Amino acid sequence: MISIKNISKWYGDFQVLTDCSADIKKGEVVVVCGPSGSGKSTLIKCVNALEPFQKGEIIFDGTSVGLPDTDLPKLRSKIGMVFQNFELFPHLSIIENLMLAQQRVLNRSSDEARSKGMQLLDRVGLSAQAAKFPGQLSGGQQQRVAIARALAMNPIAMLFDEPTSALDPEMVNEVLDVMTELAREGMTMMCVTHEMGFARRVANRVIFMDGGRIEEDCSKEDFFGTPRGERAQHFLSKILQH
Amino acid sequence: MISIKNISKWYGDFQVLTDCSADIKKGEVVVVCGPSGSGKSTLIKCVNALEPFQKGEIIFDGTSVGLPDTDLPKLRSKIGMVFQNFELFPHLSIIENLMLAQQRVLNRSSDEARSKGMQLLDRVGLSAQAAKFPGQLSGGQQQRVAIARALAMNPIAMLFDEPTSALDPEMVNEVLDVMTELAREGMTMMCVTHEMGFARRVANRVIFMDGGRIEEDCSKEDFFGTPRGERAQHFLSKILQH
Amino acid sequence: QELSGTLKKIKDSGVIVLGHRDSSIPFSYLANDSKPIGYSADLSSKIVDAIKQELKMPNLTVRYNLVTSQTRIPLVQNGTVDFECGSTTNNLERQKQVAFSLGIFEIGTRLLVRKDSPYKDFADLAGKNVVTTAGTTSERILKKMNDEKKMGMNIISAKDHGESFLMLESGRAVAFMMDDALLAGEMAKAKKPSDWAIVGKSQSNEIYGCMMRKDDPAFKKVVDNALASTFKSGEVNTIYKRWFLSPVPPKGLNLNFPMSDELKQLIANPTDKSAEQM
Amino acid sequence: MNYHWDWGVFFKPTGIGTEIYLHWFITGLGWTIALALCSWIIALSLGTIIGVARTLPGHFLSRIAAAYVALFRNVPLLVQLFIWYFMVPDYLPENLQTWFKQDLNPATSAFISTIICLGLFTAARVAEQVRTGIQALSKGQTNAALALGLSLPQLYKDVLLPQAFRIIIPPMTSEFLNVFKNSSVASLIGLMELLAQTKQTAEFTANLFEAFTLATLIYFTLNMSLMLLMRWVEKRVQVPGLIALGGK
Amino acid sequence: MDFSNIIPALPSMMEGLWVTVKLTIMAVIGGVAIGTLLALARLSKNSLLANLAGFYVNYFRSIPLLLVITWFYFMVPFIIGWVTGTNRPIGALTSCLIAFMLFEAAYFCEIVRAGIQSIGKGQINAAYALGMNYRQAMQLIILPQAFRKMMPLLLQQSIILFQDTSLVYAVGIMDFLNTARSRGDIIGQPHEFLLFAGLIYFLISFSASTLVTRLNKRLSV
Ligand SMILES: Nc1ncnc2c1ncn2[C@@H]1O[C@H](COP(=O)(O)OP(=O)(O)OP(=O)(O)O)[C@@H](O)[C@H]1O
Ligand SMILES: Nc1ncnc2c1ncn2[C@@H]1O[C@H](COP(=O)(O)OP(=O)(O)OP(=O)(O)O)[C@@H](O)[C@H]1O
Ligand SMILES: N[C@@H](CCC(=O)O)C(=O)O
Ligand SMILES: [Mg+2]
Ligand SMILES: [Mg+2]
Repeated sequence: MISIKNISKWYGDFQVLTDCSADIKKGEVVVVCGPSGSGKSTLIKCVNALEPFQKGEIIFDGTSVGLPDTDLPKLRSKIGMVFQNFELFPHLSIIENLMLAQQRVLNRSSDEARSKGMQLLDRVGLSAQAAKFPGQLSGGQQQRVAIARALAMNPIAMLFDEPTSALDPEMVNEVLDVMTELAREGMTMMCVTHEMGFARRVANRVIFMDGGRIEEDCSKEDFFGTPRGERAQHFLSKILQH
Repeated sequence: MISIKNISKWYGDFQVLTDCSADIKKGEVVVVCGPSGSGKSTLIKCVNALEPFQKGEIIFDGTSVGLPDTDLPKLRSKIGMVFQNFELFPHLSIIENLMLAQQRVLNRSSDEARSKGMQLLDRVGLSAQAAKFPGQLSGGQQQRVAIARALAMNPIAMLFDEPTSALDPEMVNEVLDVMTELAREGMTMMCVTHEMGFARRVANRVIFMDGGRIEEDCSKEDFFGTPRGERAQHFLSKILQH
Repeated sequence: QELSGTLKKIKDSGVIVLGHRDSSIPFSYLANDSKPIGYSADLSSKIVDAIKQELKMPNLTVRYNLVTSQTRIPLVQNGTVDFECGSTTNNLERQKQVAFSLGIFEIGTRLLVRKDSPYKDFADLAGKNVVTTAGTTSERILKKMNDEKKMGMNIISAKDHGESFLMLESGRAVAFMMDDALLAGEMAKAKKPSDWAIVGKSQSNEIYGCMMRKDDPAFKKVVDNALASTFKSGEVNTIYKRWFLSPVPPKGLNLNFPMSDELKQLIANPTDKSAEQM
Repeated sequence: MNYHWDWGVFFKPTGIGTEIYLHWFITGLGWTIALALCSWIIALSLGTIIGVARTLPGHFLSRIAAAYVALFRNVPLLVQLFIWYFMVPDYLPENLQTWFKQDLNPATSAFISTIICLGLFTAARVAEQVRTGIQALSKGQTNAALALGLSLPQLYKDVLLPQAFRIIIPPMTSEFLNVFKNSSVASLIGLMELLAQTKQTAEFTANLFEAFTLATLIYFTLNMSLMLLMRWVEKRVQVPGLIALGGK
Repeated sequence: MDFSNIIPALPSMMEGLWVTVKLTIMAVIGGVAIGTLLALARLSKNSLLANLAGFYVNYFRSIPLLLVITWFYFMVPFIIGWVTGTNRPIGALTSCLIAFMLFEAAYFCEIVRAGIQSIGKGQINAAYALGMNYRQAMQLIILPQAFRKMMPLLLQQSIILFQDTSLVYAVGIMDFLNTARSRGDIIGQPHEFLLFAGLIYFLISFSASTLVTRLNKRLSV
């Protein structure tokens, strides 16, 4: 479903991504990890063209992402994305956050958008908060709303960029639970996260990045089991300490 | 030398200090500790009249601090003070920091002030940095300069308000060493600090404050040895954990 | 016949914009509300009536636009106002930029001074502060005189006649050079008119006209005809009497400024020539 | 439209003496610069005093300073100018009045009125900047200076103001530029500064496009050069190792 | 001083005040609209557009408003005449209004730009990720938030603009100040009318800025 082929990207002179390739099949859950600055966020943003790239190709659901004539809004509406800092729209109420793109992008009627929205809020356990504003919710609640907002577009794949790293520890699980459930239901997912427990539980594959390169791309069993490259080992030992 | 008699102080309705009394003799080193917000900084600032107080009296070297006709600049120039955030003057070079008050307050000539300044910088091991600006020094170095700046006025007593708590751990000792040496030479000192090692090594007495009151005022042996009030015990146990 | 130029513009937009002054007493000035009054203002209503008739537009909207001595010519040129009737001198230099109607008044440029002051003529003004209004013929005459005769006057160019008079009244200048009729108008407004006197030898004789855009003969013809018939019917004498020989707002003072022979001459034989051309 | 373009107009004689129109612009620019610099000196010194007064907590001077700022910031500059030029002189004592109105060259008296007006007007804005700058400094700096025995005036002169002024160089630059632009109001009381000369040239020559284009160019160049000058000043007074002084 | 003569002049002064207020409101609306477009241009990836907008802002910020007013007063009717080829009457007020809008747009542009930049990149990414296009993201997500943040600054600038409208005196538009001056002059009491005008300006802009300060405090908590 997502096929990343030899992507390279530069910021000015600085190369952030070097020749990255990966394939994510329908229904697969892939966890991306690696040290800070290794290019994880950049890679995942390339998938829905939030960041342009200079070399290589990304094919999503049969469409090449980087071509100038690609209908980006349409493509992006098929890919849900969840950000580290939630990025709810603070000037809109929770339910309006869920309705806006449905109405403007998918041209759903207000009633349709609202019932879809309420249904998803229900699913993440927040239907009671529909009329509140994002600023009135805890971080964990906001992130669940953000997931619901992405799901409201009926995406065929989801991207997560460290969805739990801005949360207080006691809220991490409520978000991971929602994600786990989503994975169980067969959603195609690409998650940047350092939550190795989550990776162990639900990932099919783990991609390890360092210095802009994909250093490892293997099944979860291989990643946590057999010996690997030195840097990945070092990284894992540091992560698992906690 | 410093005699604090029944001081009370309010910020609006809020009472910060309640009936505090203490006596510090010439050559004594007194450590003040207590939980955050207990009024330690406020008390120490009352001594050189940086904070006014509404009730009680403080006599420093025979002069009553709170009277309206006290010559405050003269009084203050006899009391050196060192702050948590160093408070060097960032627009002046290190040596100018040391010279400014000597020239303006003590009317020393520029040469005299400079040679005194260099001598003190030498003493704190920083004569090589004389021409630099505060922003170019590490925290530990800045704090040593701040001590030198206070000493340049030939104070007869020194006040320290958590001089090491804004420092990275590896720099704490370089500052404590300077303070220890100072104490050994017989300087009268009143130090707000949580460095219990320092207190054990050089203090004559320890004052424990809580909720704006002086809860304990006893010799260092008593403070660290025999049982005391419940709150002081609790505080000490938390402090000594680290 | 096909309309063109200003007439077409007025017809198309249904609006005519008149340029007026705010302190050219008693020609065109504001006294109590935002509609200008005065001798020239009355003549412009005659012109407007004629235009209404010509265009068969009895409900033509009339808009007023305040102009100053400095702004009036560009504003006529650039179309902000359609014609201006105030206290504007018709001269050759201005004819290069705008067109003038038949002459409507004739003046001489003189001085206003305090009655008890020692200044009786231009020659007395050497080294003194003298005020005049920016953008007027008097300003140029005064500057030229100052330069040529090396008089060392300090010339203040005020924004309008009201401000010029304020300078004189508050003692910043010892004399105010301007058209004699306008000086009489300023006196009529003064706190004590009897304190002031118009003195000095007239430095130039000038004929006022209404200004409009150049090269628009159709419009000029309507304007000129309207004036000519007002002159011929003698109606102009009533208007003259109203503004120069009766009490006028705001103070209700009478200017007592009888019609000069030159003006009588002008009314008898209307012309759009400037004084220099006669 | 009957408009006669003529870019050579600036080199034509004005008809008064031997001047050409370009001379008018140069004289005008001279007045503009003189006005701005004199007003700025007033604004900077008075503004600093008022700004400092506003930071004296609870002091009655602080109230007076606040009232000053409120008054001078909420009345249009032009109204203030008219008051200083048309009104205030009438209330001077008799002999001073005669001197001001009659003995002084009218250009000089208009100049004096304008720099007082513009100086006091800008002082209110400068005061706000100075206050912001001082308040951006930590309370600790004040404590440290006082603890060393510095007096209140010494505290401001040696410790607070040198730091505050460095912080507020960018907003002060724009106030400085504003003085140049605002000095054009002097044209409305007959002072022949740049804008007045432009208008007069436009009126005399009937080439108003050319006149105004030249004036715009002069102002633009003046502004850009002053901006570069202030950048240079900012660099000159930069303290090494102090990057984010303003960020405190 | 005798202020009693002001009372009969009040109706015409109100007319003048109305001109001032009208001018302020329309200039603010136009200025903010143009300023927003300029801000978007300044922030656009198209460097030609960004530079042009940058030049525009620098240009208008370096010349005096009074010069712009005077120049536009003479120029606008010419330009409109040339462009449209017709002779539609352009009132003096319209010329001034255009001058104010174009001039203030440069100042509003900087405020709006700062406002937009204060909204994190994450918000626009989130909007894009939901499939919105640039226009939708700006209109629905970024601008509503940006305007909320910059409201106090916009209002402050509008108060300055309110005071600056008095400069139309230079071209003889009968706004509040000019009416007061002209009335005072004809009655022979220029001082009284001038002080009265100053007082009214003060009351209006002082109460407006007090309100803005309150709003500012409310928004910052
Ligand atoms: N707009 C930008 N301009 C220049 N460099 C950038 C930009 N954005 C990111 N970078 C650089 O690109 C590199 C990769 O950034 P990226 O955000 O993808 O890392 P990451 O793996 O997501 O790190 P983290 O775990 O901290 O989120 C970093 O070195 C970063 O400094
Ligand atoms: N300017 C002020 N206005 C009102 N209350 C104040 C002010 N300064 C301090 N306080 C309050 O006074 C109390 C004592 O403050 P103080 O700074 O003396 O505590 P402290 O013991 O030094 O604490 P810390 O260890 O955090 O430095 C605190 O509750 C504080 O909130
Ligand atoms: N008649 C003179 C002065 C009158 C005026 O400007 O009002 C002129 O046209 O220049
Ligand atoms: Mg990242
Ligand atoms: Mg403290």
